[in-house]
Amino acid sequence: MSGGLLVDVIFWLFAAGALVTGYRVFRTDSMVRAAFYLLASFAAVGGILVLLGAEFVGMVLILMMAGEMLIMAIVMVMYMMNPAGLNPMWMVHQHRVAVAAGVLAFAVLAAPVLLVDFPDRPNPAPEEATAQLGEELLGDSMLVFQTAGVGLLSTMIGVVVLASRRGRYGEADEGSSEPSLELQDAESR
Amino acid sequence: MSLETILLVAAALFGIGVYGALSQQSFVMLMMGLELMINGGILALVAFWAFTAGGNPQGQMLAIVFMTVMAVEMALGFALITNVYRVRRADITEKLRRLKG
Amino acid sequence: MDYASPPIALIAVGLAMAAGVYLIAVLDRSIAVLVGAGRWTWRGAIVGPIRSAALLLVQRRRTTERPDSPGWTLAPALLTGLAAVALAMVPIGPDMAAADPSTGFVVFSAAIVFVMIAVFLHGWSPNSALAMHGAYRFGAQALSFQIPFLLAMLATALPAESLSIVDIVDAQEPLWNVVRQPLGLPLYLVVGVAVSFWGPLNLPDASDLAGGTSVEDSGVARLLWKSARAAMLVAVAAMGAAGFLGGWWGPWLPGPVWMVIKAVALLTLLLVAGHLLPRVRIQRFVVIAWVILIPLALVNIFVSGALLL
Amino acid sequence: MGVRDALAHLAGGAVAPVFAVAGGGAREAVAELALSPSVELVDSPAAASVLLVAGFLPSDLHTPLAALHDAMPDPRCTVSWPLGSDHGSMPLSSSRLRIGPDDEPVQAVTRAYRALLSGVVATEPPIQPDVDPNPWRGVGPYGQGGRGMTGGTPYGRPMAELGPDRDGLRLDVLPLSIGPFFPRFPAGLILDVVMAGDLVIEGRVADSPFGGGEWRPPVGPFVRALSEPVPVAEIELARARQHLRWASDALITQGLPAFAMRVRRLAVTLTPGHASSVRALSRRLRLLRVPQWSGAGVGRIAPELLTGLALGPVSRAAGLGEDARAADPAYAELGFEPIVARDGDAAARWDVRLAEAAQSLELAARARGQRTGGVGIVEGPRGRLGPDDSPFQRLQSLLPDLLAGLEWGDAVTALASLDLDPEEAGTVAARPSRAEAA
Amino acid sequence: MLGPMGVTLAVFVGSLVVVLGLWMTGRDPRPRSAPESVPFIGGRPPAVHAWSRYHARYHVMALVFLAFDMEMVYMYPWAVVFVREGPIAMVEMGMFITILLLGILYAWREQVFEWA
Repeated sequence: MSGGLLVDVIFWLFAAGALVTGYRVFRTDSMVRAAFYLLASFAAVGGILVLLGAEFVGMVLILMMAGEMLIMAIVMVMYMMNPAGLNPMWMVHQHRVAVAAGVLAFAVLAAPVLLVDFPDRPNPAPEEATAQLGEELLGDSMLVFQTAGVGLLSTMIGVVVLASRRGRYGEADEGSSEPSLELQDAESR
Repeated sequence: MSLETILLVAAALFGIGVYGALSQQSFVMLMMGLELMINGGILALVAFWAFTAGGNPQGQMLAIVFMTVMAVEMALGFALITNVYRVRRADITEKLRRLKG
Repeated sequence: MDYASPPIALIAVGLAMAAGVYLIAVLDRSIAVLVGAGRWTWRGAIVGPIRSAALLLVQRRRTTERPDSPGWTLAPALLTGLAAVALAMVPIGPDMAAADPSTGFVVFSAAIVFVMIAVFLHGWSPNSALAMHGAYRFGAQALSFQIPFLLAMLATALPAESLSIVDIVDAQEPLWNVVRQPLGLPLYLVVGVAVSFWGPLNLPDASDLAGGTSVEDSGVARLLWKSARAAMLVAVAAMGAAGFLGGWWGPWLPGPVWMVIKAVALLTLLLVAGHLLPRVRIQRFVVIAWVILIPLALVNIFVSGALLL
Repeated sequence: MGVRDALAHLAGGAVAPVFAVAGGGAREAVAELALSPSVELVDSPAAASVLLVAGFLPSDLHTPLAALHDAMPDPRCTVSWPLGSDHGSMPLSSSRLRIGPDDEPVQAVTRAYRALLSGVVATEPPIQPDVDPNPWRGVGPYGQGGRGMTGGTPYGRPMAELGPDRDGLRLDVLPLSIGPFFPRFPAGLILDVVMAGDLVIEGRVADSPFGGGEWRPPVGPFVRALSEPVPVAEIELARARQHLRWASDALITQGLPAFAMRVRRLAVTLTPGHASSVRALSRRLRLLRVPQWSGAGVGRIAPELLTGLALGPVSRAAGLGEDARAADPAYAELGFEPIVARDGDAAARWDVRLAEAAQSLELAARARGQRTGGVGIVEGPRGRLGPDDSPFQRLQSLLPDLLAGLEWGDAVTALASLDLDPEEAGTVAARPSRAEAA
Repeated sequence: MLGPMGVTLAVFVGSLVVVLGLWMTGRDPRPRSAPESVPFIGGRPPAVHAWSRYHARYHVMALVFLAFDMEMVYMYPWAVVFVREGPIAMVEMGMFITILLLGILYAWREQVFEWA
């Protein structure tokens, strides 16, 4: 995609959006908001990908993340105490270490970027990027493609075995420990 | 918009993800950190593809594989969380520790 | 790679949406009168929707005790925005598209998929039990209809060898997809009703939940949600006309006229079905979608693919 | 303000959105009112501009009525429609409009609505005092009223607590008290449920607020038949009408409001000659798969549980031929045979009711002055009716088992298929002496 | 200037802004008294907040969806080149989909699509 001021402005808006919403994920009490902030972050990154000429990958990222983040919201609401953040909460540990690690990760990744000289304008995006991808899929990357299929199948089976109660091997929580009674008392208090 | 700036943004996303993954107590929030790291990874990957390897579809292919990995990770992660909650009724790391004692 | 300038595109899509929403209001009332053996009047059917909209603009907007206000505000706006994007992808003539990116089909799919975010947000935000049940019910509905919907639409991209909607319509010149893929349109309509949560698949806003996700909406909030929902139905019907009924292809009349006629015909069909078919149980819909609709959509793809070779 | 005035003027001609509370003896009248094209009954007070309070409301329901009123958005007004009962003690605002016995109800409601929109009648102030459900302002570390993670009453209400579940996941359960003015249930029906997700894990219907002896109901053919002989033609017509009214309400529950209007129109104008229209309606509903889609396998009650309960169509749908009419010589003369289905679920109840409606019309058409009743027991549209013995009370004990484990939509379908009528509890409780005398 | 995707973005943002503007025209929604904002469940006040650890009965189905949905990503590019590549495309995607359908079959057998 050709350069120009407008492209730059939109890029910075997307970039700022991705970073701010990415940060807000960990700064909100409501689990639904956290999941949807993450979705917004993904959508902004998808927008940048489209700007870069990877139209298909960008749009597919946005498309896939909608479903995944809805499921994330549903699962988070299921298992988090106080899922909507009616009482403000602060569920972090080793906070300082985490901040330091985050900054360190950023620094380590950013340093080479600033040191190495990169080409400063994108190559023109190929006309038929999607078709090329399809040919790649059926040609050279055929193995990757089929492996993904098997991987997804095993994921589906694994998910069903792990998450579902009913199953060939009896109920999943059979013989589960009962320390929850204390926990319940603690919670109801 | 240059490769440097995009990679900086990607690095920042990755950094936030590392912070989230390390600091959050709850399993699900921890996974959000992982997701954010992968998000940065995809961005950097496609940026490289666009600036240096234009025309080569393998960059896009890799991005798609990243997405698949992310989906698999999430599905299995959530299934594990469900299983742990079902069996031990714990949703945060501290509780697991408490339950041991 | 056809597109209008942004302001013109925005105005055109906005006008199309407004006209479509009004048309739905008129048609829906008329069909309701017909089905209900009532008396049809100009005042009721033509002016009625405008008057009802005026009432909602005058009415106060209510909130609940502790809502997620930004989410509640965003939901109808998001749904309208998605409907606008989906509609912008639909060309009404060979070179009359608001926007026709080479991945227009994926953009349309993304807009459809995001509907679940808007509806979930709308039901979750008011912190009201009935609304929340609606939101979660739509979660199940959306996760079930998404794959069959995308698969049913994807079959239309096979003959076109492209993900651009203009190409998809162009490829139907010799033979409309409704003939080429006889399973496609029925599948598309079933899941299309689910996408726009209308009629038998209006599960999130169902009457057994006293209005479901919109139970707490009043005033302008109700108006915007209702119109956003109708706009989504317009987009679904328009895409159905473009993807399966040959879009602008047709004898005697100019292309855009054909396009509008086909879209309105599909719209009428959907609205009539909405007044005749009972609500589907959510549990049954989930099983049907996974066990019947997905395999059928795959059969549709592979059979129509085999015929192409 | 010019725009707003213009909009208000335009809105004055709109279909009036009415939230109707159909109290004792007012259900038929309100259903008929809804047939008018200038009135629309809405499902939630948030959507309403007019609160219509019709018929008698026992004092237990006055507080929920006030809550309903206060939950309506401005502009709002109340129209009271006593229909012969006394509305004196109700907590309605004093400016309320009233429909007298000589007024045309539709006109009165639309007139009130227009006056409201044009500003002639001011919007009504709240009835209840401005008090939080629980004190919370300024309490707790953030002033939100909560304590710790899930404790306290943030923003006025506590949070839900964990409960056991059939899936083995201990997640929160929501105790909900649905009613007494839930639009899908008859007014006065209060359903106390505990829900885990959208699943009812515990449910029971509270005692009828009409049963307290406060209510002096209007006398219909079935109640009259308890103490004196009544023409079969009259009683059978009333039965067919009730079955059609039920069908109309059930259609609204299944998301078919327009079709429901058609059935309601038929119910209002019903004569013994309409048997073939009812059969045609039944065929059409079956063609559209209304009973099967919504009701197949939903709300099934085993015949063993129903034996002896004489719950009318509910019993007969489960294969029990219990019908007080079968033993009546007047009916034997007309060739009466009870209609029975096998499945015992909501779909079977649809079939039985529609078939019975047509059968009743045929009986009414065939009847030549036969009379029935006067023996203290009568087969009502919902089953055996006797002094202090209403189908509502007999059904109540079956409901917890029936509701447990149903998804919410199915639970509503199941309850609707039973045709619960809290008013009936009051009807028979109020006149034991006369029935005994007979 | 930005091509069709720019127009799409403009349409999206434009309609979003218009609807948000309309929303703002609503009169001040601050409740006049506490009972005015009680959520509706039929007339009685709810005992607890609706927001809770909501048991989504279809959570296993949602996770199966998460994995199965990925197939769409591969199908889009496949559909574009299908006619060009001919039978080989048919066979490869046939294998891929068959593998995934086994997963659905298994999930169905384990009653994942029923309410837990």
